[in-house]
Amino acid sequence: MEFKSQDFSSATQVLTIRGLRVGLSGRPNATPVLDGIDLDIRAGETHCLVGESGSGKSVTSLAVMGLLPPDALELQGGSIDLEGFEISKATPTQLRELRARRIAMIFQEPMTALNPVLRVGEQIMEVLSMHSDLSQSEAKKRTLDMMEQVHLPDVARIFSAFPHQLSGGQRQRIMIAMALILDPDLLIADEPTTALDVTTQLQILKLIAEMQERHGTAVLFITHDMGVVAEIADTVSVMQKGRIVERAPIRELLTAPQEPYTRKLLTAVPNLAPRPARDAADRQDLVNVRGLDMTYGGGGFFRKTEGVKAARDVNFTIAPGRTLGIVGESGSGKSTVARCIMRLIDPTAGEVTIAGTEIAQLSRRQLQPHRKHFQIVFQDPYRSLNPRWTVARSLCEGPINFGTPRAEAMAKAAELMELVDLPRDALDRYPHQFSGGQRQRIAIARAVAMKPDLLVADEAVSALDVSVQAQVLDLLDDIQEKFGVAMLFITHDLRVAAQICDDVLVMQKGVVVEHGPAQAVLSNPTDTYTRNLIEAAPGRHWDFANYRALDSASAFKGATA
Amino acid sequence: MTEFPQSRRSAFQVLTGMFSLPAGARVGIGPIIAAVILVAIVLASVLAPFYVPYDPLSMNAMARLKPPSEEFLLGTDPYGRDTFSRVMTGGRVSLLIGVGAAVVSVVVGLIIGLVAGFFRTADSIIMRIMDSLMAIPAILLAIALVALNGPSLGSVIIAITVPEVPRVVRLVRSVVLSAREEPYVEAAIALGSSMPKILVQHLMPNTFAPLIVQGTYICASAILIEAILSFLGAGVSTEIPTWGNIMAEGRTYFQIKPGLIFWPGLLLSLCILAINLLGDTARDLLDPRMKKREG
Amino acid sequence: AQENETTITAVMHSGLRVLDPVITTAHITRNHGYMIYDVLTAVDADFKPQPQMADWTASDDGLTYTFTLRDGLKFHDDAPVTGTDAVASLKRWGERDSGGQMIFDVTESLEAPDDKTIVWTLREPFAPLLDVISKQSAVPPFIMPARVAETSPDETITEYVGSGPFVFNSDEYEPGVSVTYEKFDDYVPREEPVSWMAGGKVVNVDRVVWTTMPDALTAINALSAGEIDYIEQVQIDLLPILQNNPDVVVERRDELGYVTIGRPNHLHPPFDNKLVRQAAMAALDQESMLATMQGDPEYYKVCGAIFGCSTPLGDEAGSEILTGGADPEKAKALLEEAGYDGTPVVLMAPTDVISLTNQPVVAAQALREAGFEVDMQSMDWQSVVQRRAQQSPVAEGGWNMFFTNWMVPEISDPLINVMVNGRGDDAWFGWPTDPEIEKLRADFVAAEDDGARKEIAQRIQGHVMDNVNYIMMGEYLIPQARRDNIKDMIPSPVPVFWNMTKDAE
Amino acid sequence: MLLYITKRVLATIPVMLIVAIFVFLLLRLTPGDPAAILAGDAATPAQLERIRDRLGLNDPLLTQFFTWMGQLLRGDLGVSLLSNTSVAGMVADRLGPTINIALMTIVISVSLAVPMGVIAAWRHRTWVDFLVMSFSVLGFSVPVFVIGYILIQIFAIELRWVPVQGYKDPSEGLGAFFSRAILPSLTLATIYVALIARMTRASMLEVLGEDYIRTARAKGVRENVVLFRHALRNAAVPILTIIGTGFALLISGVVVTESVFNIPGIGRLTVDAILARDYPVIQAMILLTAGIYVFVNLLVDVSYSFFDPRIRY
Ligand SMILES: Nc1ncnc2c1ncn2[C@@H]1O[C@H](COP(=O)(O)OP(=O)(O)OP(=O)(O)O)[C@@H](O)[C@H]1O
Ligand SMILES: Nc1ncnc2c1ncn2[C@@H]1O[C@H](COP(=O)(O)OP(=O)(O)OP(=O)(O)O)[C@@H](O)[C@H]1O
Ligand SMILES: [Mg+2]
Ligand SMILES: [Mg+2]
Repeated sequence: MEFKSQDFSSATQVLTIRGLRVGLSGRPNATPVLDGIDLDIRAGETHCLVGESGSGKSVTSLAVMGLLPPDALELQGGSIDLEGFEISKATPTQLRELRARRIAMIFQEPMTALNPVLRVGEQIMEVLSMHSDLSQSEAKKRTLDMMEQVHLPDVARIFSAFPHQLSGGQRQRIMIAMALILDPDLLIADEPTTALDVTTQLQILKLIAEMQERHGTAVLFITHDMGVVAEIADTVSVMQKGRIVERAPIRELLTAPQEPYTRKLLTAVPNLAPRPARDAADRQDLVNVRGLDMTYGGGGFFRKTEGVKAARDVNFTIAPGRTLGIVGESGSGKSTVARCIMRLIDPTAGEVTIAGTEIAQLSRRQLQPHRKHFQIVFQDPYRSLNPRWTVARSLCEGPINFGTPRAEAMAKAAELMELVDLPRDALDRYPHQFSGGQRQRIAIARAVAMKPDLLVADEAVSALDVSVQAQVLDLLDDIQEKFGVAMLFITHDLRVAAQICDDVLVMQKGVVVEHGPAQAVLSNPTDTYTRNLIEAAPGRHWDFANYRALDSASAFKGATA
Repeated sequence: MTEFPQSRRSAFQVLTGMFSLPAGARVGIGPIIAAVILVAIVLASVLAPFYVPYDPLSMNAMARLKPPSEEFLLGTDPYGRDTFSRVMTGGRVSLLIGVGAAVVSVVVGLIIGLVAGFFRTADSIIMRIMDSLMAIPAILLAIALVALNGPSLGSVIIAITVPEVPRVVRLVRSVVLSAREEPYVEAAIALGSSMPKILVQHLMPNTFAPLIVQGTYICASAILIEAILSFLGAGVSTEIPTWGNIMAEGRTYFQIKPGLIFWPGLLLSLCILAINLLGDTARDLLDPRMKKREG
Repeated sequence: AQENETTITAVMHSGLRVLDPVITTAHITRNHGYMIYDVLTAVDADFKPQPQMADWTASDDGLTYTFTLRDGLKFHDDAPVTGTDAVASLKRWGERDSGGQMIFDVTESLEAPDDKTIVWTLREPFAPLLDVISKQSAVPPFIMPARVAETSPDETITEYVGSGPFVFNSDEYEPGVSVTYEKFDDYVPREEPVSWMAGGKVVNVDRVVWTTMPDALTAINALSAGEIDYIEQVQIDLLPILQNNPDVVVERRDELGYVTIGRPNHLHPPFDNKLVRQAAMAALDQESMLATMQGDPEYYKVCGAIFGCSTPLGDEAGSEILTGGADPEKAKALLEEAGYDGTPVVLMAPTDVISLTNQPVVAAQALREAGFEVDMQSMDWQSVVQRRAQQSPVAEGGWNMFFTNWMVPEISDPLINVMVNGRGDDAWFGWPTDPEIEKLRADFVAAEDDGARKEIAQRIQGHVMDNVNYIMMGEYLIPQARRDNIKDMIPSPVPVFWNMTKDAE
Repeated sequence: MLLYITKRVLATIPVMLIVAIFVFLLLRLTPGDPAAILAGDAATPAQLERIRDRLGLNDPLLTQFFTWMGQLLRGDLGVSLLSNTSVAGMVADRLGPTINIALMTIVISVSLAVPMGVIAAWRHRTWVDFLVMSFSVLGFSVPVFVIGYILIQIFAIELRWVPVQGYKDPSEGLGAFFSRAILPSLTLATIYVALIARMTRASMLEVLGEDYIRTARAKGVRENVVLFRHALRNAAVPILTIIGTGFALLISGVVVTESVFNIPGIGRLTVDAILARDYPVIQAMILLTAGIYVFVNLLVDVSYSFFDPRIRY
């Protein structure tokens, strides 16, 4: 695999951070959030910041922007020097001058970072009107230009569109256009692609690289996707608990990591190569889905509307003890299929047979007794747990509904906590008192408590950083082994799919485009869409866990390089 | 009074949260002073019969409109009744009206709102009726109702409650409708919980926090509406002193004897100030952004 | 409005809503009637009937009255006033007014033989006829065009044309808020000097605007600031605000004033028992009630005369129980004697009429002190009006007692004073069945001369004090206030706007 | 959009119908007898009975109701029982003052309250916030008539800047109108300001925590632009909502204010009519105010999409 290996020693130093300390406002004695950060970035360099969730990556970037939330966080020491200008001592007016012109930032969430009530064109133009004296028409021309440069289609239309009228990738590009329009010396990008599917991600990464080439911009890139790091970084800093634990050029870091934490992080990155499929059990298929169709909306009182065809003619079966993965771009209908199978929504047409019962057409009341046979782990574990309920209460809810006495259910809950490797006393705590990974495990425990025959996991690990993700995947594997449940696993992360699935189903625009054993589909895709998807996976030629490149044989076979 | 930040805390946490403040939320001394003032006024009103020097109803035609003196601490009203005794006693009824109206409208509104949020078929009928009740101006309805039943305490409370109920219903219903989309409700469905159980155990607690704020608002405005009703001659009978009817009776003496309006007005304002401040504090504390974002 | 026009802006005691002065007894409508209509005869300050639109002659047997209209009388629509108009007007009035009804009960015929003459023929003599048709309250017989007067007396008229000194401006009329009158240029006043409702009604201003101000304090402030010229009734307690203002004059133009009375319901316990009624009378005390209502002793008068203390028939005999202070002991004794069993007295207390809010409150306290159980029920005046007409038992929406006020001229003799009517169900609310008083009233009508009438009036006074048909609670006066550039307002129980002038300020 | 408006307008029909039935029943159950009021103190029962007959008050309730509905459908609001003048005419005379005062109140309230709320949210938990909030709460906790008296005392009596009372139509001169309308509007505005300022603050607090506000700051946008261009528009929907629902409060306040300042508006007309049991007037007035309320809130709902492009109908 090719890494970037440009030498920056002659380039000018753009950002110099020394001994940066950030702590909670008004509480100088509490453990600081950032504890002595040092960081250097030179012109044209891409510096990646990786590390566990909550280690202080975003806070670092906000400190550089001078945008720490004043009633929560404050600068407690150190210096931030931008080409000779000390940011930590700047007045609000100086900071305002600096922003956009000298430093620009792309925020993590393009969905929420754009003002929903202003046209996106205006939002870009605003930067110009604040910091330059271009006339209205010149500014507009410049803006349209910039929008062209970020490869937005149909710029005239998009200029006057509102954010909600654009796709996620388009919105992200608006953010980038906004950040780059004044040729800043420093660009900070905070997880700009996490929410996007790989194909869109690829476009955006290319775009930043192009810009960098043109303007010689220094880039601080924050991400937890090691694949992305491998593709774009010149140098990497690894953060843990408010400190930078290791800092090295990319090749060095990936081939010879020094710190134990770095090693742990890299080892946890799942391999893109599918694991061998388990033996297909002879047992009868547990789940049988035939001709599933789901159309949202439609109807309407005054006139018939079209409706969204979110799933069309989906067919598959799952045998006990096996895992079927559904992958595909965002909005392709993955969750829709899961929710239909769970009967959280009523499919428009088709059959869903689970453990011998046709459930697609049952009334809610008739369905009730069958609910315990199939359970779901939702994408967002935090919001799927009632924040007012203790963990114990959440865990007991299902069993009590099906007649288990409270005491017995409590005893069961305690056992389950052990199974998912959480302390028993955690039963009396509330969801907000757990970390994301722990909550995910609670959600899994809750589903397992029902002893289901089918477990549906909808993007159950996509929000977690790789080390936690690995834990959760192991847990699922264990459970499957212990109870022999069938599993439907939805994800957009091909690495995860490769590690956990026996069979894979690829969806695009509501239609199944490819379906087969994981080995076959991921290593030997026949459909163009699947192929594009796999090609776009960043860092797919590197075996992170073993600090070496994948030889072409063990990389996806058939994947065109 | 329709949009409230939705909270992830229980009412109990809110109440206790006022005393043990969550990290990052600095409440300041204001609400504490407010609580002290409110408790003081409530106690003073409730205990009034035990310490006021005169029967608040006892008239003395020879001692009309006397200025404050040692004999009459705050002077006397046009009937020669002791203003101090009346104002202190009046607090009981005013506060009763406030609390009564708040409790009744919140409870009734909560029940109707839950039903409306739950039964889709009943929803449109209930909401049409609620819209209609809401469209009838409160004061006019109150006058009409008071004319119907006579200005008793009960009818004043009912008159104030009827137009408030639809607002509570709307609030509860909107909370129920949006909370219904929460993944944990879907999770409960998946776990086989019945709809009534979900409604009561999962959805209802979400309404408590905004209802506290709404309740304090109703409480405050009920005391004021009673004053306005008295001004229009449709309030509680003058045999029962309330801050509202003391002020209404005293209104013509505004320039001659401002004390008749000033003292009950002062207590009323302090009370409403305190109630509102506490309600606002509850709302601020309920703002999800006030909490540290855990996880 | 043109330059140099003089406009008087007056705040009246109530809004004008009903424009038919015959259908209603409301004072504001009567006042309106005096603005735009004229009357055949009117009383002067000595309670004597005087010619106004017409002179009269009476036959010696007292059976025929002949009225002759004076010259120059004209309606606002330019039509001359004729005998036919007067006859139609009198007939309509006769259907509504109780005094009028009595006359028509004995009327043989009422005709207009020619344009100027009206002949009224009776079957039997009715001595007080002129007094009745000259009365200035509550329903004087205003003369309207015949076409208007032909409206059924149960329906309100819809055309407001009179022959009085002012013209009603229908464009600027806002019911309940304001009404505008303009000087009627063709009005020919009588030659005699003005005296009460009689004499020459000379108009010296161009426009009179009546408004109402629901808030008494606002009216006072508006007068102080010179935004209005005149307030018809000023609350006594607010007088201090005006006292320091040199531009404002506070005065009394009506020395007769008003009475306030309590009326027990004679149909139901406990007030169906005379002793209990007497106990209530003993328990109540005029002084403290009047003091609470008015505050300033200059504006009230303890008075036990049921026909008023300053009227020809007024006599205070037997009223010490009311005028001499409360006597709870005596009341208790009477209750004991009556065997009062604690039946609560339902006392209706209006909340929205300022002049009526105090009495029940004071009475409730006094009655309680004397051992009565009192259930004071607050309600708006309209509920009182509705409920006092209910004859049903108290438990079924009836009542025991209420208070109201009258102008003294409205109670000043046994024919006008509705409370001394003793005809049971046909009597006024409270419905006493009292043959004795009916006999006295018949005697009164039949009485030959003033001396005899006075004597009968005294007997009625004594009877009412014993039987407690109603409880006289005393007289009070209401001051008026004006800017001092308003001059020559004449004293009169009805506020009138002729004769007065307005200087530029 | 048009479809939405049509739908909403259609939806008001049942609402108004319920209001109509409700008001009708309420009135007929309320004690009071317009005939007795008409006839005054000294009328005999027989006379009252005849008047009641004439007024149609002795007809069966259902007949009365359908007569009234029939009239309504023909656009006829009936005739006042007391003054015998057409209700439509009375309403027309009285609507102007109330609407003008109400509009002025809304303008004053919004232009005071919104900046107050914005600044309080911006300077959250500082003395500015405390001051603004205390002031607005105070405005909320003093009865309207007291505020009216105080304003009259200061501005009309002590300073003599404006008349004590009264109303002049703008057509009689803007100066005359404003000098008389300003105090009542301010009086009414106190509650409204309190309400709107509180909602603005709450809504702004929410919005100021949003990511796009941080984005705007990251662009180096000036603070006032951040507040008024970026934040306020996003905070607009709940503020508009409160302006709409608070309108009910305004109507209540109008009743009192019109009394204190002697303004011949519909508030007083309604109260007077209720106290006099002038049924046709009360019915018309309550329907009218309910209609205005519904209309204002329809307006508010429609205006949402002006402020928030995500809301489309
Ligand atoms: N507004 C805040 N108030 C208090 N603490 C905060 C605030 N923002 C962040 N923190 C704390 O600072 C620490 C670092 O947070 P930061 O957002 O920088 O993490 P991160 O490395 O970006 O994590 P992630 O990968 O999950 O985005 C965390 O422990 C977090 O709890
Ligand atoms: N309740 C709904 N009403 C209307 N359309 C919906 C609804 N839910 C989803 N859709 C649409 O259905 C399509 C499929 O949505 P779905 O949530 O199944 O996608 P997904 O594959 O799970 O995507 P992601 O990876 O982003 O979660 C999308 O176009 C979405 O916009
Ligand atoms: Mg982060
Ligand atoms: Mg999904």
